[in-house]
Amino acid sequence: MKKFVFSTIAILFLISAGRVTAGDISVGSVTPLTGKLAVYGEGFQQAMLLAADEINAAGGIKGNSFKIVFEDNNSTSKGSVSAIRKLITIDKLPLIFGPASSSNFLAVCPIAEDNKIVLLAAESAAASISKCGSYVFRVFPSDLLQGVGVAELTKSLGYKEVVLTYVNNDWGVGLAEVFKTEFTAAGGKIIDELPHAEGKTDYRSEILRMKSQHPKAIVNLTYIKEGATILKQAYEMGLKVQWLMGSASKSAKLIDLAGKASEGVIGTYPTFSQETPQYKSFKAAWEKKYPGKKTPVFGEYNYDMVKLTALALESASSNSSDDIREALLKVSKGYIGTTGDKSFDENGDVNASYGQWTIKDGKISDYK
Amino acid sequence: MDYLYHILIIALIYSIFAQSLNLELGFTGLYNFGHIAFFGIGAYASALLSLSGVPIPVAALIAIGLAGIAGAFLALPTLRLSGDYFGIATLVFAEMVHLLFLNERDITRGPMGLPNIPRPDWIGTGVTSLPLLLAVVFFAAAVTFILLRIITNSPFGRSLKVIREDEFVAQALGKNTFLIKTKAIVTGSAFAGLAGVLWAHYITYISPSDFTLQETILVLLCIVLGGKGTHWGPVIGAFSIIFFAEFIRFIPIPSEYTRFVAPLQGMIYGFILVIMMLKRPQGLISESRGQRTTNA
Amino acid sequence: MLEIENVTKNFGALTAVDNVSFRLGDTTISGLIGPNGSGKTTLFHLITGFYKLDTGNISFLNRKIDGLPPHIISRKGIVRTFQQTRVLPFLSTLDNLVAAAPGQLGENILPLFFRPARVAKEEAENREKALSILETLGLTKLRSTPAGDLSYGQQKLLEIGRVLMADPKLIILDEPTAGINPTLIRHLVTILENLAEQSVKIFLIEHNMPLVTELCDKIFVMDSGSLIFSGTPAEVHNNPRVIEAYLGREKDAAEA
Amino acid sequence: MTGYYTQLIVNGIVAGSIYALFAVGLAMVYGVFKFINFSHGELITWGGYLALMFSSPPIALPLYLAVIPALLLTVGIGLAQDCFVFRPLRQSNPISILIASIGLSYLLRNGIRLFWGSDLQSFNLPLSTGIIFGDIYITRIQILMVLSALLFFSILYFLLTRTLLGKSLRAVSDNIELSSIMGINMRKVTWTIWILASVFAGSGGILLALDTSLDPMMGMNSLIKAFAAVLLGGAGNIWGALVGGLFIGITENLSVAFISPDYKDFISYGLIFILLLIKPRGFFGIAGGVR
Repeated sequence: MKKFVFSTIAILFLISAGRVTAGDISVGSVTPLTGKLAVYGEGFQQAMLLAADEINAAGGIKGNSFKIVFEDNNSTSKGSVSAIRKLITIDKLPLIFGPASSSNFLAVCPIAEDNKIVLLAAESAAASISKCGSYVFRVFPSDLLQGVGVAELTKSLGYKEVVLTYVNNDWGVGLAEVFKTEFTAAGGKIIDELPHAEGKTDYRSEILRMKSQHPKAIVNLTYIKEGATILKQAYEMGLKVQWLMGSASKSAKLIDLAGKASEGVIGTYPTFSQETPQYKSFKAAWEKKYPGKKTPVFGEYNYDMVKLTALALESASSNSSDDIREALLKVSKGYIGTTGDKSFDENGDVNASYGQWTIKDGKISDYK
Repeated sequence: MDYLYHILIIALIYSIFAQSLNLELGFTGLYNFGHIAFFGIGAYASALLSLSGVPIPVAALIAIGLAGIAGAFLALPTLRLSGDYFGIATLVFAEMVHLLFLNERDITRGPMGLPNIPRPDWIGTGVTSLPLLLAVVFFAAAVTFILLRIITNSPFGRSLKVIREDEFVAQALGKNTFLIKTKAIVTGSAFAGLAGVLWAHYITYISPSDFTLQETILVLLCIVLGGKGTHWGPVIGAFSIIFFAEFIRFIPIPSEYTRFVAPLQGMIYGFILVIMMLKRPQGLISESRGQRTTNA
Repeated sequence: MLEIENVTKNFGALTAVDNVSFRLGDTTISGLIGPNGSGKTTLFHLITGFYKLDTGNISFLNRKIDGLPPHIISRKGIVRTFQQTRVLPFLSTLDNLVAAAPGQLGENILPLFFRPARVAKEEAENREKALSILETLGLTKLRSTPAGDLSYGQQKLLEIGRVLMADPKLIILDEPTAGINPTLIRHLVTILENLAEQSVKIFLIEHNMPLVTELCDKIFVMDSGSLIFSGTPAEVHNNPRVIEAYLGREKDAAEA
Repeated sequence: MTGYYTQLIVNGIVAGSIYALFAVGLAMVYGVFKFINFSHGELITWGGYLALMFSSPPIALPLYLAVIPALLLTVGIGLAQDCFVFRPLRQSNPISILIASIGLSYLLRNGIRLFWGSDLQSFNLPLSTGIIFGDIYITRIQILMVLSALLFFSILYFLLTRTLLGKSLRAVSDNIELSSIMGINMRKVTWTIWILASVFAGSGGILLALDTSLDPMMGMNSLIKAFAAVLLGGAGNIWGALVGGLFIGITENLSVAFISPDYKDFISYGLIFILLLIKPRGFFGIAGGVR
């Protein structure tokens, strides 16, 4: 028994010793490569790797090559905690990209804060992340902004009464709360409100319940998978309404899955112009590295996060977390990435303007 | 070192959890597939109470008590059911508890989870707290081990085994099997609650997705691998599984293949379960057959 | 001491026990015989509470016992064995016996921690008693062998020993000698006769007629769920209905 | 509003007939071998994924042809389960078998993840509005689901009551020891059970995947409902599985009208719980007892 434990520990350290080679500048990433968020995790990883490749092609950081050490978190908070502990202690990395999904992110926040490790998020939107601490940054705007965005969209389209449905997880609930407050404050009415469970294949009862309220518009704050299933099944059941959605379902995959049922959906998303040189060069690089693959959800944010990190590492006076943190704040000021202005405010949040998207002729386009 | 502390803490918490299930599954032969519910109840109760200002030791004790009471709540109606039926009832019970965590948003904050769960001041929250935390968790695991050892080596433990081997015989010998099994479940649930309490205050953030059937399967694996119905079995099982899971992180795998790691790991776990049942159902350590099992 | 009144038990359309009434008076050893499927074992299950009866009453020492759960009936002093041996295979032979001791304080959790000395003392006494029973059974050498590894006959003996351990007033034995060799049968008979001298009542199902005749003071005969006769062994041997019940079956079996 | 309830009941029947297809295989295995096969859910998932594999490039068979190799392979998995795991364990204690089936389920489910990833997959069927009866919408696939369930149960009924094989199958589930003494070919019966269970599960899986989409957890999720159906119907009882499946499907769908849909599963679980307590041996109880 004892022998077993000690030999395992010995092996652990033996292997880890040779892990980060000299001459590398490494950062860590806790990424959902498996589990229920793996659908997204792979895309995040590809986007990050794309950015890393470009950084290395441009000569790396201070002459060293740049490397991202990925740790899988199995899409759970337990996995996230294990992964970040490993990255901090074994790999001794001063900067870590945090896990997707706000609940997993919130689980690692205190650890990063306690260890004074810079933690970056590219897609975790929960409003409470702003309060995580001074070492936590995100290149993705908080829910607060997005909820307001959807409420404004609904109003601007002239809908006074809507049915609200949202995916029953941290992200969906948080977003729905903001939307509700904003929408009702502006005189809107929510006829019925129903969460739908994450990851199911049959939402017909939920749709029926929405249908029984005869709404003109349904605000559906959900992910791709759930969103596509709902759109498809609603179409089959003859529910014809205006669907209003958030940013998490803005993906070509939604159209793949839901087909013509997705036609006419309108949604909001943290906007960034696709006409900027930054975006175009990202798009070109993506197509070169991953030919035939569509750009993943939040891929641009992950890309920006890595690019911004590289800039900070380059300008940081040392490789300590505190210096990186300082540098990050400094280089972010006025930094225009693929997804727009990434200047961090005092909470480590970025601002964003919300655009509107729609699906027309099987393609995502801007709604005007 | 922090990482090692972390793994040890997790492994110790799981060893408590595994030991508590072993009392039911290994010693009493109760197929409880809903054991994670009590882990969750312990974690949530202690977290909610301490967040609302109850001193942590008090919150922890109440949480352990609540997990035990919840155990009685499960046991009283379901123990009349025979083996497989009981298994399903417990599975369903755990799913219901999970749904309550998820949907009773006014109490549990639902899927948002409970962040910033406090720790006692003398432990603190910083990195320096890890060795102390490890000491606390080790103490809890040791106490669990000793208490469960006393319980299972006693005439009570023997009657648990009598029930496991043949419930009709137990009844014919005048044992109130219902009461004894209820006691086993209440005790097991309380210790699962203890594991949950430790978990909540260690991770400091809990959400319903931490308490799913997946975890029950993991802890089942710990028991089966180590040896069910033994004292050291679940402990060894928990350490093996947790260390194995962490060990995989250190196998250098090119990033394009990392997506295969977890499925392969899952397949290995499944394979181990099957092979253990085929080749060595008693686990790494086998329960001593015969001999004298009591020394109380 | 045991009274059975108008007891009936149905399984679906099948009536396993049909309006049976009798009483076990002061007879020391009583036997229950009858062809296979005549409802003997079902009647034993009814007496010991493993089956719930449909109609009728059962009382023991003038107290109603039907409707009580098996463990309560056992605690009132009716302790049984099973038709097929049911030892506890993983437990040692000795533990099989110690486990059967009634009313152990150590079977509750709290006394383990608050009155450990008392529990230990009680356990020692039970072990003492179990060892002496093992001695009687002639199984002393096998005391730490897992009971599952004993031979069939030894397991049967162990089951009897387990019953003795439980301080019974009435022992109910379901085919105690089935499948064991003649030497062990003699051993068993001695044990049962010794017991009878200690004013423990015995009620057994047995197919071995010479043995029943030798042991029992009174015999009850069942056929197709009904009690068809009761009397001394001699009376049973000469009763035409009993002979018919047995021979009829044998004739049917021969023709089949 | 009546349209609303009728629609809910229709949806319940559709869901229920699929639960029943899953449940009947479980019930047959339970009826004869007396254990709950946790890996039954993986037969469902594998059925769906294999059909997807054969109907998409590079093989790209038309769907109605892709079903054939998919079901054959599912049957192969079912038989392999028996051959390599359950047959060697037949004499073991029940808990070993149960744990082995949990392990097998985990192994097979992660196998799906390994080959196809955790991502959601779907058959790219042309989308159309359901057929309208009054104000009830029902899609062609849903009609196919109910019809298939009817067909499968009719075939099963014929098989069990009119053929020698069916009779020996029933005899075996009454008493496995006695049957082998009576000269029933156990190997043949065992094979039949696993083939039937796999075909039912696999077809159900394919239908479910056509109706919604595929993910590695689909089998496990439906399995809990199927368990419930088996238990409600009385373990080992095939008709009970049908009634139990429909009952669960209808109840959980109807419940949405009265309570929040988040509690849809809660209601069906709660119902299982309560019914188990009232009728610990299901609707069609089988006489059990001590021997």
